[in-house]
This record gives sequence, structure tokens and C-alpha cells, in this order.
Amino acid sequence: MRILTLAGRRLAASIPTLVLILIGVFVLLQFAPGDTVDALMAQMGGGDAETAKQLRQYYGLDVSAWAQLGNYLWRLVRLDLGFSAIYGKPVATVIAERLPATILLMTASLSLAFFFGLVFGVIAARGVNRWPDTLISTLGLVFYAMPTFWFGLMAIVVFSIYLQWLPAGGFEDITVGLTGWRRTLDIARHLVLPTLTLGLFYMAIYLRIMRGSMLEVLTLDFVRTARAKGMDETRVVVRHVLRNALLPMVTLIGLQAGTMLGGSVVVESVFSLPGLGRLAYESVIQRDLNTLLGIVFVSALLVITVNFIVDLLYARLDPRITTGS
Amino acid sequence: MSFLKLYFRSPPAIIGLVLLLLVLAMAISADWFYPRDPLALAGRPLIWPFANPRFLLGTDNSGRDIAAQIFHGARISLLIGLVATIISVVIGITIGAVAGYYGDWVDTILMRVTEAFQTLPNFILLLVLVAVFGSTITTVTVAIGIVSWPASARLTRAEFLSLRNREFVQAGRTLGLRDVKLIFGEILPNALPPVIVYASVVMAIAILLESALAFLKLSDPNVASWGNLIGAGRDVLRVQWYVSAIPGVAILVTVLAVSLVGQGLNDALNPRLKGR
Amino acid sequence: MSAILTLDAVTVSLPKNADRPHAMSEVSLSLQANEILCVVGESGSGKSMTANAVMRLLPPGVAIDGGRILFEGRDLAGLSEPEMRKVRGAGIAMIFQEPMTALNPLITIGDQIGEMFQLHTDLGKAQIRDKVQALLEEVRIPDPVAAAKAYPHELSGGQRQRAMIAMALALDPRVLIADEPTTALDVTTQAQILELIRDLQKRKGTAVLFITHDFGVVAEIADRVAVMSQGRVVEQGTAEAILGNPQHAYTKQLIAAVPPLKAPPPRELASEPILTIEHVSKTYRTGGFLGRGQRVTHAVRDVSLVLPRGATLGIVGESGSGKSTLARCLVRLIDPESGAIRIGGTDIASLSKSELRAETRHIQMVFQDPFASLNPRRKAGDAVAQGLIVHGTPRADARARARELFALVGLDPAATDRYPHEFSGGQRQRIGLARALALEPRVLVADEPVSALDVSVQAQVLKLLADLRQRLGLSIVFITHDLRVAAQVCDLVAVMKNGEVVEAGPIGQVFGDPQHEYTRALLASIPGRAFGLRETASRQASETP
Amino acid sequence: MDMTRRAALLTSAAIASSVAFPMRSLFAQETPRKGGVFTVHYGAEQRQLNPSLQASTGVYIIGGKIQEQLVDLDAAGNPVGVLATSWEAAPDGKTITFKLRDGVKWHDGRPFTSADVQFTAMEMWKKILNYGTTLQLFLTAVDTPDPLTAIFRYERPMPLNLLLRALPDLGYISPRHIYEGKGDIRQNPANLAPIGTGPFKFVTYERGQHVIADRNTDYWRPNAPHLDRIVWRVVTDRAAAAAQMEAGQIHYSPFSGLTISDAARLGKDKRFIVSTKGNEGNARTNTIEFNFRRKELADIRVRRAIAHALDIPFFIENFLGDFAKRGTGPVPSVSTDFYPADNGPQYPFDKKRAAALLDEAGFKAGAGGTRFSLRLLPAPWGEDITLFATFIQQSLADVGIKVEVVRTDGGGFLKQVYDEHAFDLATGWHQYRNDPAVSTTVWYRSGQPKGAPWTNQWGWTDETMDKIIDDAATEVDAAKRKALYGDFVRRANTELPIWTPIEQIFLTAISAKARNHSNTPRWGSSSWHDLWLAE
Repeated sequence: MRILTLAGRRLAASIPTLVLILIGVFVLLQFAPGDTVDALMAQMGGGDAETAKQLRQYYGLDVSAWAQLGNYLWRLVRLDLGFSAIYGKPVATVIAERLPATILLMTASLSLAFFFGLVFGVIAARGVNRWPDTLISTLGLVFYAMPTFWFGLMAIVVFSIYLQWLPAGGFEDITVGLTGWRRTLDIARHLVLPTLTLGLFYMAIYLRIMRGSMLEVLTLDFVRTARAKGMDETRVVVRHVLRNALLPMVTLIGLQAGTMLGGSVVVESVFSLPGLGRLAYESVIQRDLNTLLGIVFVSALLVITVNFIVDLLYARLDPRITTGS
Repeated sequence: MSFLKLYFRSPPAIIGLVLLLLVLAMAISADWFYPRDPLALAGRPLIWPFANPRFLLGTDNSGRDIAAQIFHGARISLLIGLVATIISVVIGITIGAVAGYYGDWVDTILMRVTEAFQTLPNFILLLVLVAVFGSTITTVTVAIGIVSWPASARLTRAEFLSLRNREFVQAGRTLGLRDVKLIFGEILPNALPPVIVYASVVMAIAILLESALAFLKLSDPNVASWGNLIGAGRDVLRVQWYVSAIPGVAILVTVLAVSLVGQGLNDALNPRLKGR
Repeated sequence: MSAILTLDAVTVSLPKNADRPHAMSEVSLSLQANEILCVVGESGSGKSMTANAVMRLLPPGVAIDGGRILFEGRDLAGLSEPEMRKVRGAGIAMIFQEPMTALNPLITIGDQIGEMFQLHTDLGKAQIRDKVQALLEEVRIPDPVAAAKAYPHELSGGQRQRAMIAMALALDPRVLIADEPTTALDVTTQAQILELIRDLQKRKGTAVLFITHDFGVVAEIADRVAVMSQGRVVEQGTAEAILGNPQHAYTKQLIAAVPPLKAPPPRELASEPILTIEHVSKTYRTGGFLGRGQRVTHAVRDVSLVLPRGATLGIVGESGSGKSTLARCLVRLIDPESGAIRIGGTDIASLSKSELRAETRHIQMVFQDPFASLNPRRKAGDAVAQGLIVHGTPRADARARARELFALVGLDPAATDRYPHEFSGGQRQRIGLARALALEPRVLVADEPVSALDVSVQAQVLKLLADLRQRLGLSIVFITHDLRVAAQVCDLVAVMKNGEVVEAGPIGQVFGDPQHEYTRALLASIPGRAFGLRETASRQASETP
Repeated sequence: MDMTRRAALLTSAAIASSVAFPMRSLFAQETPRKGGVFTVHYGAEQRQLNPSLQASTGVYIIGGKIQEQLVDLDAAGNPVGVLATSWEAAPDGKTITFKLRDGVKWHDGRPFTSADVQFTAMEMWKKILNYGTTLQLFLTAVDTPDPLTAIFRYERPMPLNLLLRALPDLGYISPRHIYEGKGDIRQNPANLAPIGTGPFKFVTYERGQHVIADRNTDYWRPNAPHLDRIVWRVVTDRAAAAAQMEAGQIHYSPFSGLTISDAARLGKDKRFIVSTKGNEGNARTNTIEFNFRRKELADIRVRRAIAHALDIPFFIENFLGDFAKRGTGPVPSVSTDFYPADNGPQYPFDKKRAAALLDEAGFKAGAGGTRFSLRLLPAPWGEDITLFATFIQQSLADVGIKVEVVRTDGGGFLKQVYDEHAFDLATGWHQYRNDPAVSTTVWYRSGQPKGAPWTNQWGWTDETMDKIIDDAATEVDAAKRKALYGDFVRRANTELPIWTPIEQIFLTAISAKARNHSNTPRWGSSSWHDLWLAE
């Protein structure tokens, strides 16, 4: 039960953070040159001053910035994210449409990064300073150093054009109208390359953290006790070292949830995936404040939920949290 | 064992240092090899590398010499990486130090601000900053600096929390040292090494962020940065893939070098881990 | 009786960059069945290395490169790794020094003990659970059923050590190696654990190889003793022979350095007090949400003490008794909630931060951990001169004064330019002392100044302290958990338990005729009491008043 | 064949032939195959899909298949009736009567009548539609004597050929019963799920993914359309779009949606046809706009020097490939009706002349050879615009003018150029829409409201130019109107408030399996009722 109070308190503490972000972004975007009407007219390729004035009224841009902020926060309290200028629909529906792609991409990349980061980290730690360690560490660094969009575009050239194995982009193949199981398979095929592109970068980070954490735990006293009990090295690692080494890895997930959504902006534009990342980019370009704040609000919720889950996971792993040290 | 001897024991650290020196040499010798403005029209656009002896690495889709842009770009990208890292580390240290040293309500407030920056996806904040303040080289660098300070703040705060009650700090307090003297005289010198090592990670990320911004055509067009070359190359990627590939490799090598040096520093600092 | 375990000229080499070529050179020992052999020596003597060599658990880069380790007719040095694994835990079991970290924090005690059976036997789950229960009862752990399900952090240090012993004795090993099992424990818990080991050894007839640096423990528990120094066994024999009349000069010097329990005759003390502590108390409130579910610990409860000028007031007690908190209150590192601390008339407890900064020069502190009390990035000389510079002395004069202070505490004045990591533990404590004395304080607070030092180094620092007290007329508040050290240093003593002073008075009286039953229990649990008392006669003659 | 048809064919053939696969002339003989799904590259998602509310290629590419207009252009570029069957204008040019097609039904089954035309013209063209508002400025009323007749009444004479030239873009009709009395037209959900009379019926719009429209079974043209379904796939990254075309996921990328090098590459691939054919109706010119508020640029000699400093043929040949040609003035050569024989002064590349003009204007080269520096704002939506901006920067540096390129996004560009006038030079596209009065003369006419994009915000007023423009706008006689626009072009080229050095036509990349494609000057925006896919 204590975990819930602990995690609950953390949740409550994140409310002020959320409000801080929203106001910060809102004030920031007031300074941007041009507003959503200018962006609309840029897209329309024309429009006279009269229509511009009407549009400004229609989007509620004719009142002072503070009044706009006031309306926004008042609506937010009632969980109404306002109206999206780009799509002429409530922001909530626009985000709901694009959420699945982002959630799928993020969970896939995060699990790929975590799982392979863990496995390679253990292998590297076990064979420290020998060839498996150097090979894995350098490979990890190469993926870490490679710009994600560059890897993405090269992957498209190799895998979808040259080898024709995987689709070059998009979320699913709608011309054929698949349903049920075959549709999920089709979406999976579409997500292979984007997940690789986004996931490999984070795998390199998890790999290094796991290697360092394994080496650290191997020097602790209870590992020596385990060996003194006559345990062979593999059992020592599996029964005793692994679980302790996992703790920093789990905390990292919480920290990285935010940055991952940032990373997906580029990946989604390279693979033309309809996710929150690209929507955020478009709403900045189109000066669509409501959508941008809606995305910031939803991604903040996403990060807070991920942190909440991470807290629960951490408490399950480490009894010292729940029973109070 | 002296710090340097420890550092040079690990081959990857040496490779990293060599690569970094190579990139630095490129940055310094740029004016000597390519005196003309790298953005000037050098010849026919989209010449393949090694096709024309005058342009060893060919020309991009604006007819500019790629080799010149790689050399001059080294200076810009390192500069962006360095300045952005300094900004983010300085902000991070100050906030981390104050939060870690004073604790309770000061710590809570500053941590809420740090969490706010970390909850908000940093690339999106970067987009907003660039959209608002324009895409000149200074705004891009400052924006990257502003976006990446939370991680070093967390690290500094952790260091300060552990060092704050260390006995030599308490001794300093009994001797009558003021808080400021304690923070900057006693604790900071001991808290700096891990933060400096982490700075290599921040620098690597700064260079990658600049290239991502350039990919979205949001960085400064008047400057010959590698990111810009990749952004330009994006339009001709399928045919003249080398326009993006060459700067991509340059970024790969630089970030690899910075990370290897960072890792070398880290292992040399706590030999217990590496030497085990 | 034939020896269960024999070390025959065992040599262990150290990697080339270590301070000496061999961790162990030609060590020959034999351990008989049903006997406790104590291997005693200072840190770096190779005693722990011996234990690790037997178990073949040497750190990387360190290997046995000479001699034989015979156990049940086989040379362990040559065994293959799988063969050796069968011996570990079943044939020879081992317990370690740090109970806090020797158990895996994420697995229950019951599972960790049960693992011994899973490794070496093929018993079913239920049988293992019963065996674990039996073992926990055998080591007299309170409420064994709950203990089995508990995690290590939920048990006290003593209970955890009992669990470790239960784990070691699970498969009735022929030999038990105990590497300083009680060093990290409080003296009362230490007494219980020693008594448990003694009792189990008698009942099971296991041969125990007991590693320690504390001669008190040797006197308490050893059947036979081996003294080691610089990787060599300098002397071996029965406990009475070694303690009674040591032959080797090193052994004699070690035994002489152990402070006897019997206090020297009382010195006459000045009447007027220099430091008075009136009703000081400090409570910690942690956790809880808006007042509900808070955990309140009364660290110091209404303590009143007086320190006469020139005298040394000892404050003794086990960990958690509040003695350190009280010490930190004196120098205002911690702000007490109530009560007054008067030095020469001014109550420093009520001063504001800025006023305090001027007054702190009158009361200075020496800390416990030599490795943490000096800023690694600041030259030793600067650390000492820093106090003076803050209070206005020009930099050059402060530096000169620092050199004088180095001489005063017996260090080479030229060493002021060296960095802390270039000094030994003892030297660092001397630097800490020099720093405290730089501001010529009226009162010196010493918080466990010698507990982290080897016994020989400890003796030198105590001698220095006594000498300085003499020459500078210092008044000292001396905090320690080691009653022997208190007996030698302090004029008055106050015994603290759970934040309260249970007994106070002249040390001879309190130690000779303790009134409070806690003081009696404390004195009774000092290992090797008799050994300490017998020695007072010879000590007195050599000390110049 | 009269002059216009041959001219149109000549220019596009000249442009396309060197690259494209020679057109198979035997289209008509093959029998159209029924069925199939045609996928289209949809580069920039619009905020709504109704072409009678927003006139832009981004809307026509979808809305143009679902809704229909009164009049479209036939293969030769002449007006042909769609929802209107015939039209005639009164001699004074103030009333134009349209006879409407009978038996046409909206997708929801309701009949199409003149009431729809009246409502759309008065409520949408006149009040909301960009460029429509200026075109129909003097429209007073639309009378509907019977369901199949719509009479347009104008306060000032409306030249018939101007209206007929404008209606293909600005003449789409929306269903009155869907919009009337249903609150703000802009909010109407039908804007994102359009209901029209066209060959394809709207099915779904998945934001960020795709738009789908299926065949309209009871479409008024006999046995049309041939395709079962059209799918527009949202792909914002152009390199990714080219990849998806090669992977067979996309058949057609309109309006220069691909990068120049990808277009050139696909052109050499026999599976695709890449040409400007079918885009003659959407010509555009690259522009350089001068801000007269800067004293250097207010001097005609400096403007001419800047023009002479740019080696346009070199830029076109090396950077834009074969799909662009040298521009001669605000009216592109494709506009057969209005392209004047004599375009007035041209400015060939001549660095020495440029330097001489600058010296003559008194701007000597200072330290480091720089005479003065300018801020150049390129529009952010064209690959060719970015290349041209860099080329301008490089070329002007050679004549001592230091140029700083300022990169902005769409909203920022409009605000800084057209509202805050915070620019020295700007470069972007001028879209020519079949008639100079529609969207060209407004670049030169003074007195434009502050903040109106693509209008004369250069701080330049010229009475002669204003008079020419006003006269031409209301001149009923076609020949006189053409002559007036000749003067307009010559005036523009002499005064040079804007320089239009490059003329380009949109590029189409389409699968070779497509039939009856690119067969009208604005095919990309047309209704594709005759399009089909061979096996």
C-alpha cells in the first residue's frame, strides 16, 4: 500500500510542474513572429486583410495574450483542450487520432532498447575488457553517435527500395483494407524500421548504463558472500547481481520517456507516421497554440504515467522502498 | 597511479582522443586548406566525390565544395557543441548546487522546474525556441543549451547531497566559512569531475540536436555547419546520397570521439570500475 | 588430534603496482578440529588475505603462487574451480565483517539461507523451509518465523550477523572462517555474537579460523593465536602463552598498545567550569504527510553536563545513543531545540548564524574518519591555515602558523604542501587536530578521533592528545564507544543510552563501581575484561605524570 | 489548330521531351479498364477540403474530384462547361447568364439547382474565397429565374473572358442545403467531409494518414468515372514520397511534390512519366521583391545592378534542371492570351555592368570589398526557392553586396514580409492563374491593405502602373485588354519593383500505367472523371 501513497505523492507533485510547463510554452509562443492566421494564409496561398481580421476573431486571437491564457487555463481545468486551428476539430480528437501511432512507436522502441540494452550490457560486463566488451561497447557508441534521421533514410533506401522487404513509410496499408489479425501484422511491418531507428539510439544508452551497473554490483559484498556459498558465476549473476543491477535501468526509463517523444518528431517525419511528434512540429510551424499545448499536456501526462509505473516497478524490485528503510 | 597513465591504459580512450584531435586539426586548418568562403559558389552542383580533382569530396546541390564545408563545418559544429555544453553545464551546476546544498523548500522548487523541463520533450521545446527566436547560429546554440541542462542539474544535485554532510565540509562550517565559500571552495571542486565527464554526453547530444534541426531546415543558413549540409543533402538523398552521407560520417566520428574521451575520463576517474 | 586445515608455506603475490611484493609469504598454520584459532594483526598484515586464500576467493591479479592448503587430504590450491565450489559452503564456510552489506538487500533472509541447501543438497522446498527455521532458532534470532520472511534492511546489525552464521553453519561445515565478524557491531551485540560462536563451536565441534585486529576479542575467545605482520606469521601458540608472555617484539608492542581497562589515578581538577551544557535536547521528525504518520526520534533528551577547565569529559555509549548528535550540537553543526551551551559565559546555542561565526573559534572539533575529514583537493597546510584566514589573519602568517602547528602535532612542517591522499590515517588525524588547534579554542570536541585507526597508531595519537592537554591546558569533550580508550584518556565520563545520560562522574568511580545496570552491562560485555585489568600495573610505571 | 493550342503544346513538348518518355499518341483507341485504386502523394495537409472556400492546389487535389465548378478548361485551354452548359454576357458587361446542366444530383441525392450557385457565389466566393473576394468585388446579386438559370449582376463591367478564365479555379459550387442556416460556414463539418456533384464521393479522412473517396455510382457523365477508389496518402518528407512511389505504394505525385533530383531520376525510369504536361494552368515565376524603404533599393540603378549580377541561365541549367526557363516578366509565356510580343527591358547577366551601376549610384566598395549588406528572406515552401536564395547570396557577394539569408517558417515569412515589412530582399513564388487580374496585378497595384499576403507591400507607388491596372480590370474588349496588359508588363520590367527572372510550371510524376492523365492545362486540380489504370 505504501507504494501507492509514495507514487501518489509524486503524481500530486507533478501537477504544479504541468501548469508550469503550459504557462511557460504559452508565454514563449506569444513572441513567435506571425500567428496561426498568417500560417493559414501562407498555406492557402492568398487571402485579403478582411478575411484575416475575421479569422483572427474566429480563432480568438483578437484579445490580449493574458486573456487568451486565462481562457485556456479555465478551459483546461474543465479538461477541454480547446479547438485545433489546423484541423478545425477539438484538439482532444486530433490528439486521440494520432496517439496510437506514437504510443506504439514509443513502447516498441523502449522495449527494444531496454531488452537488448540489458542483454548486451550483461554480456559486455561478463566479458569485461575482452573482445565481447570492446565490440559491444564500440557498436553501442556507433549507434549512439549516428544521427537518427540519417539512419532512417539509409534504412529506407536499403530495406524498402533495394531489398523491397519492408514498406517505405506510413502507418498501415489502407488501399487493401485489412482487418483484425492481418491488419496488426501489417502495422507491425510498417513499424519495424521506425522502431529500429528510434530504438537503437536508446539501446546504446541502456547498454552503457547496464554495463556500468553490473560492474558496480559485482564489487559489492553480498556477491562475495554468494561466491563463498559455493555458487558458480552464472548463478551468482542471475540470482543476485542482475536484480540489483536493474535498479538504475528502471529509473532511466522514467527519465527518458520525455526525450523519446522529442526524438520521434524526426523519425515520424522520415517515416511519415501520423504521431504526436510530427503533429507537434506542424503545430509549431502553423502557430496552432491549442494543439501544441494539448500535445504538451498529453505528453506530460504520458511522462508522468510512465514515471508512476516506473515507481511501482521500482518498489516491486526493491523492498526497501515499500517497507521503509 | 597518475590520472593520465590511467586514462591511456584503455585503447578506446586513445582512439577517441586521436579522432578528437583529428577533428580539431580539421577545424584549425580549415582557413589554411580552404581560404575561400565555404558557402561561395565553387562549381557545378552535385559533382560526385573524386570525379573532379578540384573537389575531392564533390559539390553539394548549391554548387559549394563539400570538403571546404566539412573543414569549416568542423569548427562550427564543435563550437555549437562546446558553447551549448558550457551553457547547459553552467546552468545545471548552479541549479544543482543550490538545490543540493540548501535542500528542503529550495530543493523542491528547483526540482519541480527541472522536472518540468524533463517532462516536456526537449526537441519540441527546441522547436518552439527556434520558431520564436529565429534560426541564427546564436539562438540555435543557446536554445540547445537551455534544453539540455536538467540532466547535469540532477547529477550535480546528487553529488552535492552526498558531499554536503561529508566531514571536511562540516569542519569548514565549524571554522566559520560562509555558505558561498563552502559551496564553491569546498564542495564544487569535488563535485565537478563526474559532471565534467557527463559534459561529453551533453556535447554529443548537442551536436546531434543541431543536425536534427538542420534536417528540418531550421538552423542558420549563413553558416557552414555539418547539419546544414545534411539538411541540403536531404533533397538529393536518393541519387547523390554522398551529400548527406559525408557530413553524417563527420558527425558520427566527432560524437564517437567525444563519447570515447568521456568514457575514458570516467573510467580513469574511478579506476575501481575499470581496473577490476 | 590431526589438523583439519593446514597452510604449508603459502605464498600469495600482489600485482606489481602494490606497495609490497607478497600479500602472504610462507604462511604456515594448522587448525585442529573443535578449536578456535585467532589470527590477529593490524590492517595490511595479510590476515584477511589468508582467509580469502583458503576459500580461493582472491581479487583479480592476486594468486597463490607457492605452498599448499591441505583440507581433508586435498590441496585446495590445486583444485579445479568446480571441485573448489563443492568445498565452499559445504566443507568450509565463511562469515564477513559488514553485516549491512554482506546480505543481498532484495532477497528475504529465509531464501538466502535456503539457497545453501539448494546448492549442495537436493532437498524439497518444504524440507528446506523447516531446516531454515531450525537454523534460525539455533542462532537464537528473535521471532525466527518473521525473520525468515524479512528483508535484510528490516533486521538490526546483530540479527543479520546471526543470520549469516545460520547460513554458514547450514551444512555443518568442518571449518568456519570468520573474518572480523564483530568489528562493526556495538560492544553489547559483539559480546552476544562471540558467545554464540563459542557455544556453536563447542556443540558442533567445528574448527573456527577467527580473523581479528582486537586483542580483547582474542583474549575472550581464542584457544590458539597466530600473530601476523606484513604477510608473515611472526608468532604462534596457545592464547595464554601469547597473551601471558609474548616472545616476538612486534607482539609485545601490539599488546602494550592495547589501553588497559583500569583507569590511572585521578588528576585533581580545576573547580570552575569552562563549558556547561544545560537541558540540551534535539528531536528529528522525518517523513509523514502534513503531520500524520511522522516518525519522531528523540536523539538527545534533556542532557546537562559540566566540563571543568583543563579536564577531559568522556561521553560513551553505543551507536544510536545520541553522543555524536550531542557533540555536533556543541559546535552548532546541529541546532538543538532547547537548552543552553555556555562557554566562558556566552550561550552559543542561542546565537544567530553571523554571531556564531565569530564565536565558533572558541570551540573546535576533530572528526572520526581520517579519509573524509580532509578536503582531498586542498593542500594539508591550507586546510589548517583556512580557519585563521577566515578570522582575518593574513595569508602568509596563517601559513607560517600552520607549519608551527604541524610541528606541534609531530608532523614534518614541510609536508604542508602535500595533498591528503599522500598521508597515512594516523597522520591525517594529526592534521585534523592541527586544524582544530589553529584557532586556539578553549574547548576541543573529539568525536571518536581514534576509532578508525589501528591499535598501535591509536596509542600514538592518544599519547599526543595527552601531551597537548598537558602543554596547552586543553579542555576536551571526548566521544567514544571504546571504554578502554575512555578509561585511559578521560577524567570524567558520562554514559548515554537512547539520548539520555544514565550515569556520570569521575571515571575511576564510574568504571570501578558502576551504579546504573546499563553501565554494568556495558562494562561486562567488553571482550577480554580480565586481560585489560591485569596489565595496569606495568603501564603505570612507564608513564611520566 | 489555332495559335493557342499549338503554342501550349509547343512549349510543354519542348520542355518535357528531352526528359519524359515520348507520349504514346494512341490513348483514345485503348478501351478504359474499369476499377482499380489510384494512390496520390498528398504533401501538405490543408485545414479544409472545400475548393469554394479556399483556392489552393492543396485543396483542388482532393476537393476538385468531389465538387465541380461551373466551367473548366479543355485540353486546348479553352473554357468548357461542367455544371454550366452555356453562357452569354450582356453588351455592357454587367450581366452574365449561365444555363445550368439538368439531372445533376449531389452525393446525398438532392438535385443541383441555381439556388446552390446563388448561395455559393454570394456567401462563399464573395465573402470567404481567397482571390474570389477581389474577383467578385462588384458582384451585386445572382438571380435564379428558374432552377437551371443563374444570372450574375455586376455593378461595374466584368470582362467575360476574365470570368471564364477565373472560374475553373474560383468557380466551385457547394450544396446550399448543407451550409445555409447551419451556423458559421467555416465551422461546417462538411468542409472536412465535402459533399459535391463530382465523379468521386468522399469516404473518410484519417488525420495525418490518408483521405479516401470512392466512385460516385450515379455521376451525371455517362459510364464515368473508371476508377473504384482514390487514396490520398499524407507523406510530408519528399525523399520518403519518392521512395514510396518506387515501392509502388504511390501512383502520382502532383505539383512538384518530389525533390528536383528525385524527379529527374524517376524521369529516367520507364515505370514513371515525369513532365510538366497538364500543369500549364498553374504557371509560377520565381520573384525577387525589393523593399523601397531601404534607400539603396529605392534607387532603380541598384535594382538593375542586382538583376544584372545574377547569371540566371547558369542557375537554371545547373540547379533547376530541365523544368524551368528564363522568365521575361510578370505574365508567363504559357499564358497565350496575354503574353505580350515585346516584354520591355530584360536584364542579361553582366557583372561589369552591375558593378558600374552600383558605382554610378554612389555605393563604393568599403572594407573587405562590401558596398552594403542586405537581409534576404526566402519563402520556406520551395526547394528551388532555397537554392535560388543561396545563389543570390553567392552572386551578390561577387559584386560587393553582402547578403544575410534569414530563414523563417510560413507564418513568420508572411508576418515579416507582408505585415512588418522587416525585409530588404525577399524571394518566393508568384502564382499566375490564367489571367493577370486574378492574382498578378495585385503585386503591383498600390494601396494594398497592410498584412495582405502576395500584394504590393514593397513601399512602391506608381500612378501610371495603377492606371493601367484599373483600366485593364474593367476593359470589356478582349484585344484592348490584352494590349493594356502588354503595357503593364513593359512598365513592370522598366520600373522593376519586382524582378521575375525564372518561369516554372509544376511538375507531375505519374505511373506509366495511368491513362487519360495530364490531358487538360490544370489536370492535377481537375475531376479525373476519365482517368483509368491499365494493368
